[in-house]
Amino acid sequence: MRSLPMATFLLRRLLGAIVTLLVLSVIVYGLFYLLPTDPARMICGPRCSPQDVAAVSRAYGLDQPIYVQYWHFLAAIVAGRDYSTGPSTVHCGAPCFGYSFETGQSVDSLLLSALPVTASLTLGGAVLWTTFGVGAGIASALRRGRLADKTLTGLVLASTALPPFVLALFLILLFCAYLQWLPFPNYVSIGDDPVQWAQSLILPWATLALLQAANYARLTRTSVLETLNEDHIRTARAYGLSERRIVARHALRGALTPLVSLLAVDVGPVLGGAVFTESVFGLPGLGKLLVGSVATVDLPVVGAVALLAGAFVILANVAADLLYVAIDPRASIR
Amino acid sequence: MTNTPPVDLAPGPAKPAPPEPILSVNGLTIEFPGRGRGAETATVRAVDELSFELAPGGALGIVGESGSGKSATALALLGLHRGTPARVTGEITVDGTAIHTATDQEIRRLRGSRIAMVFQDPLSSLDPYYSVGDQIAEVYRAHTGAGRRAARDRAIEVLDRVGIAEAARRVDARPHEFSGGMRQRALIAMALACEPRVLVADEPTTALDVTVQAQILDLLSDLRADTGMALVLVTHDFGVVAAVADDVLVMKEGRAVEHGPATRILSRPEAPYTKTLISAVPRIDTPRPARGAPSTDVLLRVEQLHKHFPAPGGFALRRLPALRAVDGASLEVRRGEALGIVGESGSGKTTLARMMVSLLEPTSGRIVFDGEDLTALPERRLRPSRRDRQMVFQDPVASLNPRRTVGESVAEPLRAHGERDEQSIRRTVRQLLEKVGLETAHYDRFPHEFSGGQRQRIGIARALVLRPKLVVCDEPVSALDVTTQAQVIRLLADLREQLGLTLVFVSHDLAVVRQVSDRVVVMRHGQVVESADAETLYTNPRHPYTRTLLDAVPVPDPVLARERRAQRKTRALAQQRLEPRLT
Amino acid sequence: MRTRISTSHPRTSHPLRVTALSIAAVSVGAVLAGCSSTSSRSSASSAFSAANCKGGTLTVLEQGSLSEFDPARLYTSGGGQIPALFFRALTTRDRVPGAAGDTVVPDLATDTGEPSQNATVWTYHLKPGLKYQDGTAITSADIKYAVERTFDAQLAGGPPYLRDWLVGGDTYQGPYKDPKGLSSIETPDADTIVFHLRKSEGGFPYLAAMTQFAPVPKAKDTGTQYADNPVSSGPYQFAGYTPKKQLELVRNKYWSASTDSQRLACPDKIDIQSGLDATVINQRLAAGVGADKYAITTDTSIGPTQLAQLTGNKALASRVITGAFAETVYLAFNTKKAPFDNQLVREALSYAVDRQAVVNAVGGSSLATAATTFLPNQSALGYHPYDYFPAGASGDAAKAKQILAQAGYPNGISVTLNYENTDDDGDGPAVATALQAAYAQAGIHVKLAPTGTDSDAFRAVVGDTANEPGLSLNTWGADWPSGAPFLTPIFDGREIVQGGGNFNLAQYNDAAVNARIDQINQITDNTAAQQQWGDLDAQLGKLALTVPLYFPKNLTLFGPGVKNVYLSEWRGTYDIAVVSVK
Amino acid sequence: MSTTALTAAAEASQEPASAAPTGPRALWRTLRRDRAAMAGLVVVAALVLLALGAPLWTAIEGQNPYAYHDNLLNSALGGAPLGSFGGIGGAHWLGVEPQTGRDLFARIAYGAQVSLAVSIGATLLQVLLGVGVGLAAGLGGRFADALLGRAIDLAIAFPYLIFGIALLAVVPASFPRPVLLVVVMAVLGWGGTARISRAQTLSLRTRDYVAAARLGGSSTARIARREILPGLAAPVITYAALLLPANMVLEAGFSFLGIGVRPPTSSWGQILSTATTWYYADPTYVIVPCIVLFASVFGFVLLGEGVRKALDPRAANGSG
Repeated sequence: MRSLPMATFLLRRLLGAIVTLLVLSVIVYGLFYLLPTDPARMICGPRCSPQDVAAVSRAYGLDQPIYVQYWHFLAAIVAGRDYSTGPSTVHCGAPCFGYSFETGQSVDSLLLSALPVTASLTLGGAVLWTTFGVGAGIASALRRGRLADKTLTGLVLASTALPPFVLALFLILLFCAYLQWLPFPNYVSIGDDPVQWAQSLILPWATLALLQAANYARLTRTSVLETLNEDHIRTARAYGLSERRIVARHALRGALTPLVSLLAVDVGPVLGGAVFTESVFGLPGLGKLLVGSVATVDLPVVGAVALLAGAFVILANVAADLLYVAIDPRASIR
Repeated sequence: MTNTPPVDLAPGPAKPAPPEPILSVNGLTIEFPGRGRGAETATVRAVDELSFELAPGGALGIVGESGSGKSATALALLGLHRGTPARVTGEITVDGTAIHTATDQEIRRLRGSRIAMVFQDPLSSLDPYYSVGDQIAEVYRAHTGAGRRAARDRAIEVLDRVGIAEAARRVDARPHEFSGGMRQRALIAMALACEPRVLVADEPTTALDVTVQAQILDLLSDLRADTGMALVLVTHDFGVVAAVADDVLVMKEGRAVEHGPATRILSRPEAPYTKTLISAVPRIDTPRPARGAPSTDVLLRVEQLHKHFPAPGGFALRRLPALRAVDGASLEVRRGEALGIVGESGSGKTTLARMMVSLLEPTSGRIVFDGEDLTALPERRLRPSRRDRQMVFQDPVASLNPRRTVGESVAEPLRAHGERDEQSIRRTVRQLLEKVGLETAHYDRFPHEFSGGQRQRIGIARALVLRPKLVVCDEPVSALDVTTQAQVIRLLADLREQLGLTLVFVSHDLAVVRQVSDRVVVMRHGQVVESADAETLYTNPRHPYTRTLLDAVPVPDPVLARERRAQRKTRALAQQRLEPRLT
Repeated sequence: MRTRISTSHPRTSHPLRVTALSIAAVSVGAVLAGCSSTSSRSSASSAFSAANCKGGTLTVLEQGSLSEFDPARLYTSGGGQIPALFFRALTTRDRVPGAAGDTVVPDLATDTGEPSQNATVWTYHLKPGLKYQDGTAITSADIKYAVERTFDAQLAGGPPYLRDWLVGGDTYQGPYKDPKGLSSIETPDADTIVFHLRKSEGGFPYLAAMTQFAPVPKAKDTGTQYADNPVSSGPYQFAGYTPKKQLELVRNKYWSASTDSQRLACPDKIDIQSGLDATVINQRLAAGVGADKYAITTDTSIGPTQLAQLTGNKALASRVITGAFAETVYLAFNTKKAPFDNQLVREALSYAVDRQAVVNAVGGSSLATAATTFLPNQSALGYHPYDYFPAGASGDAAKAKQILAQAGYPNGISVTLNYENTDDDGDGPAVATALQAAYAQAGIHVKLAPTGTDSDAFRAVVGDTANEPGLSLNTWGADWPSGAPFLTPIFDGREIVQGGGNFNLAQYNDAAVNARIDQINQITDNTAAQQQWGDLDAQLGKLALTVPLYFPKNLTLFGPGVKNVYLSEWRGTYDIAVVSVK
Repeated sequence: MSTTALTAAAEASQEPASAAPTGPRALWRTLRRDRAAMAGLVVVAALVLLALGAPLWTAIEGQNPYAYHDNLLNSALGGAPLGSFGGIGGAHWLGVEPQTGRDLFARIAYGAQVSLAVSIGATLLQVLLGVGVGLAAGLGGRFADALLGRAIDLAIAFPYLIFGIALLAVVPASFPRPVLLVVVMAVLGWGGTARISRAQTLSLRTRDYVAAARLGGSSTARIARREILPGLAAPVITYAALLLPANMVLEAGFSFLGIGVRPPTSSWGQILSTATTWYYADPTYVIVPCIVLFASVFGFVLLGEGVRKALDPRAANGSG
């Protein structure tokens, strides 16, 4: 296997990602154009006359052909765009996703305010699910075939059978309503109060962890068992290394490497918005932003979140590849 | 397993005061519980009542075909079956420690320090995540309690000892940055780190090219001479044994068939099995019985053929230099002859073979088959000539679709060519199966029910079903045991005779090629280095590379092997190290 | 989870679903044991003293509410709940318990307006000493400017009355494009503002309570970005704002209680959290732990699933305010479309309706009252009870079949029902399905046609006269507690809007009725006017232009530490401007 | 969930060429020894029986899923069922729905039809699309592979909820909803199967037996059909077995968001989305559908896991 220089690889993946994102944005734009709802009417309110709607349509450029609107959308991302606020004009610097039809807020600021929430949710959740999943997987592998292993396997399978919205609601009911161990989730940003931040995210994290840890436990188990069967483990044994050292230093290193890539791949979509978890826990993250803006045909927001979510998935995949190459010396970039 | 340590460690014929053996094995039996269902759960006895001894500084070669239990024996010497389902009985004593009764702790202290092991595949046997030096140092520290620095110094020292140039720099390299030969050297260095009394080498050179193999074998011999450690060499190759071992133990189905000095067994084997085995070994120094006058009619001509594999990538700004797998090769195949193509790994011989049958399209150059220029023909035009050129593949496992019966696999080309008469298809295939030495009833069986040799026969049947003019065999026997190898080679020769086939025989094994070919082509770096009729090439090679290759081939003759080693040493001193560094 | 409290922000919720006025204190007795608004009021107010209520932080838990704070774009009734904390208009609703809560009182102005020329000219004078949060004085020019900027297309979203009523309002493009301004608004001096209307509008003082009449200083106007940090004229100002998520309000030191008799402004700080799930809000209010002890909500009612928690928990039940706002959920017929051009068919559907099933579908008798009139059962709107097509609790299938046969459909009839595809507003799939099941028994086969995933998408289809479906499920609420805004858009033939945005879904146009409406609008005696509206409703009811289904009710929880909580009749729940946490 | 299945299938695709062929009979033989898989199969079979026999069971019960029963509800308490345990009794085996009084057993039985039909339909279509695209990408030229590979990336990167919500809103109401759900879910979810099929095709096409078939004169289509497709079966079946429960959850999710099947058609997601708020007033109404959904999905997961183990040679090597 021959390897490509890193820069070329990155460039190639980047170009590919841009093409994918372009297609994605075209589809999102096209679909929403097909929707029966007229955004101008939504902005204008229910008691608007057709003349009012037409005026709003003009003011927001919604009377232009779809491809012109799309072009403006793209151009603003690359070069920024000037917007009239009425009395004056503001420049929205690149990458500019425009202004929400619904709140009149700059989409960039909406994204910036939603992103930390989703990031908090994702990163904390990822830490939790990785810890639990990998821990359980290792324990299961080292106790292969015993009761602990079988119990773990069963639990792992059971948790994959739970729909996220049911799981999330049950957690709230159990811990907030019945046991009252935790206050009802109410997101507080980490800058305001780290303790409350963590407290407000415990259940969302747990939800993500329960949904994902299963996968990791199973993969860890398989991977550890497989690595323990590898030749170099036999070598380590043949050279008198202690079993603990073999597991800790040689088996886990190799077994957990593929999981790092998997983690990157999994984090991508969650970063793009864990729609159900965010909805049920009322976390004002990207997923909630998305669902809300889809319902109100807030096209600038939908377009931006879709692009961002898509970008996260794609970037996560690139990151996974890079991590794989960085961690596994045998791999080369294809 | 018995709890009483053996009182008498040296049974057997009385000899004049033999030194206390460093290794003794007595009544070793290894059984693997059968896996799977119902009737298949019978235990497999891999090693059956095996006993042998090894004097300090001695060298024992354990030879056997696959499934003979030789590797299981090697693992047992280090107690490596512990913790696995394998059941080990009998007694093994290494340097005074009874492996069969020792605690895990004792065994662990023993491993790597007094008895060390080198494995077949050096790449997978090293942890890819840590540098070679780290791994050696780790072993050293585990047994000596040395400090970090001291361990690292020791690693450099042993790497230097096994001939890794610039060991101080290479010590931090990770295994994949080493070539195959260097990896095996590194593994040997790891074994040397604690100066063990016994080194067990399990097929240490099987994965290596012939020139590298020679170097590694030389290294093992040198080390043994220098350090006085005893050597157990497990191999399927009598040539390898001849190069290194003093004594030989021949195993078959878990039992020792014959045991004695190498010189005696290799020249005057007593057991019938040993005889068969040795006679099956293709000898590079034995000329092939001459055949009829060679034809001059060219069936296939290859002119200035190139095959460059592009560096992968769609949008790359700067194209990487392409991999020139075949780089301007020209040769001709004459009607009715058997042409051998020899080369080490990476020489481009397989790529060339695949281009000959149009499985790969050449980057440039011409292929003329039976008067027709095939270059750049579209697939549709190519198809008629395809049936005249067939191939036998190296891996008998991968070349048969595991999900189809062998009969169907053989019949597939007929069906693809529009044959619809079910009766006639079955008849043709059955006849062919018989012809390659199988039974007609095998038609409805699946590939996994067959042995490697049988599968290769199926592959041959499939190649013949369309009655081709040319059959290209790509390493057809290299995955097979030596006796099977001989049978398949004989089959190919017979078929060629019967059907008037033209044969191209691609192999890394110069001895095998000599057994088969009328003419031989030597390839290196994608180019034809030398091309001559077999007799000339083997007795009077002109190109230095051909000579190096021929010198490196292990011969199952200890005396000759010793001579060769001396020769190589002189040449190596002159040439420095010529091991190419693979990426 | 249904929620059913009026919200005072535009577009995302029903702007029309705003609180109305009822003259009777609590028209419907509290159903739940120990849960009457009277008892809760007395227990809450016992320890309250307006003189000594200042301090603390009030937490507000909302589902929506925080998406828009431009006074031009807000669509509120009486200035809304949260917006009223920092926007003062010319008038406002009276924040007293009981029937008076439905009346309009002066806010920035010295009175509720002086009508002249048959109520076509309205004059207001500002109180002295009014200041913005930056200390500058509030002038009548600022109010004129504020009203003018509502005409800019980029600030669209508010109610249509300014456009329809002000002279020149139909063509004016707003001060950015037309800086000359709107000549029908005069500011003879800094304290006086005069509005010239195209026709008599006795209800102008109600309109003047909307945020469109809150002053905007021209120098601070940032157009579409004004909503991010509007200049306060009320007791609180923005301290931190993330749309749809969080708003923190702190005291505006330039506000003076001496000019504002309506807002008590007790808490020092108000922390509003939005985007919460209704269940979570109610659970947090019920638990009342930590900061939630001092929490309220302005947009979330107890849902049917939580009613059981109130029974047997007197302490909790005492923390519930029960009210209703003027709103009707009804079936609308398009009388221009067969078979609904046939009054008999409309009557058959009126007879067959199972109001019990509908009420159950939206949460049962505690949360909804079966309706047989179009005007809600509040005397502030001149409620005049009638039931011309008695269906009983569960529908009169036999009678319906008989009428259908008379109408020429002896074998039943197939109709399509369009409705909003969400149950959030109480007029979605749950009600439609209940109707379908009941109608089936009367031989009326209903095909369900969910239309749009929210009210705006639904309106876009239903409000388009040319393509209006024959039968649709709708909600209608009053912009202020009066029959005028409740009946006019629905039954005035001149209100039929072509090309989208129509609410006269029957497309009913009767010159006599139109004239009657004009006549009532000239009446300046509110009580007399409401009586007339009620009679008009009773007259229209005979035509079976709609099938009234139910009037929603609110059960609103508040935290155990919140005081001075009482029902504001206008809004159908308690008022944020008067509660205290001390 | 999708990554679970992806990785599981990737595991299954690492099949050594020497493995015994895995026909349906061999698969069944292995499965029969797997107690967990058999338990899953029993649950799945029960589910299928419940769904197929819904009209029969409800006829025996004497109910139908659409009839309202105002008289069984306590209107003042939000329309909660009268009687204990959600009104469970001889007439209503699992009680009635709050606010409507419809028979819960009938709703669940008919809901099973929707859940099963949609998830099975979607899975089949996803597999069909995925295998088609994967094969085409794997066997087509460089250009086709690049293009289709990009399409696969796109399908996987697409935020499916936006697409789902938008698509479900665009299509006219007259289009049959379950069919639409199947199509939407297939359009959203074919990427995984395609990726696996493509990878497996790329790996299989380098096998010598494919080369041999080409030498034997087989056309690309014939090679795809005779040599590649059978090799895709194991990983794809494994993937599909885990995709199916995932689709079941997704269908419930769409209904939960209010964009699933339309009333009065019953669906588990719909029941769940209203049921979850009734935990206090009517726990039976929450517990029953939750158990049914959980058991069904778990049944499929167990069965899928069994299939995976049966088809995954590495699992057979003792790691399972």
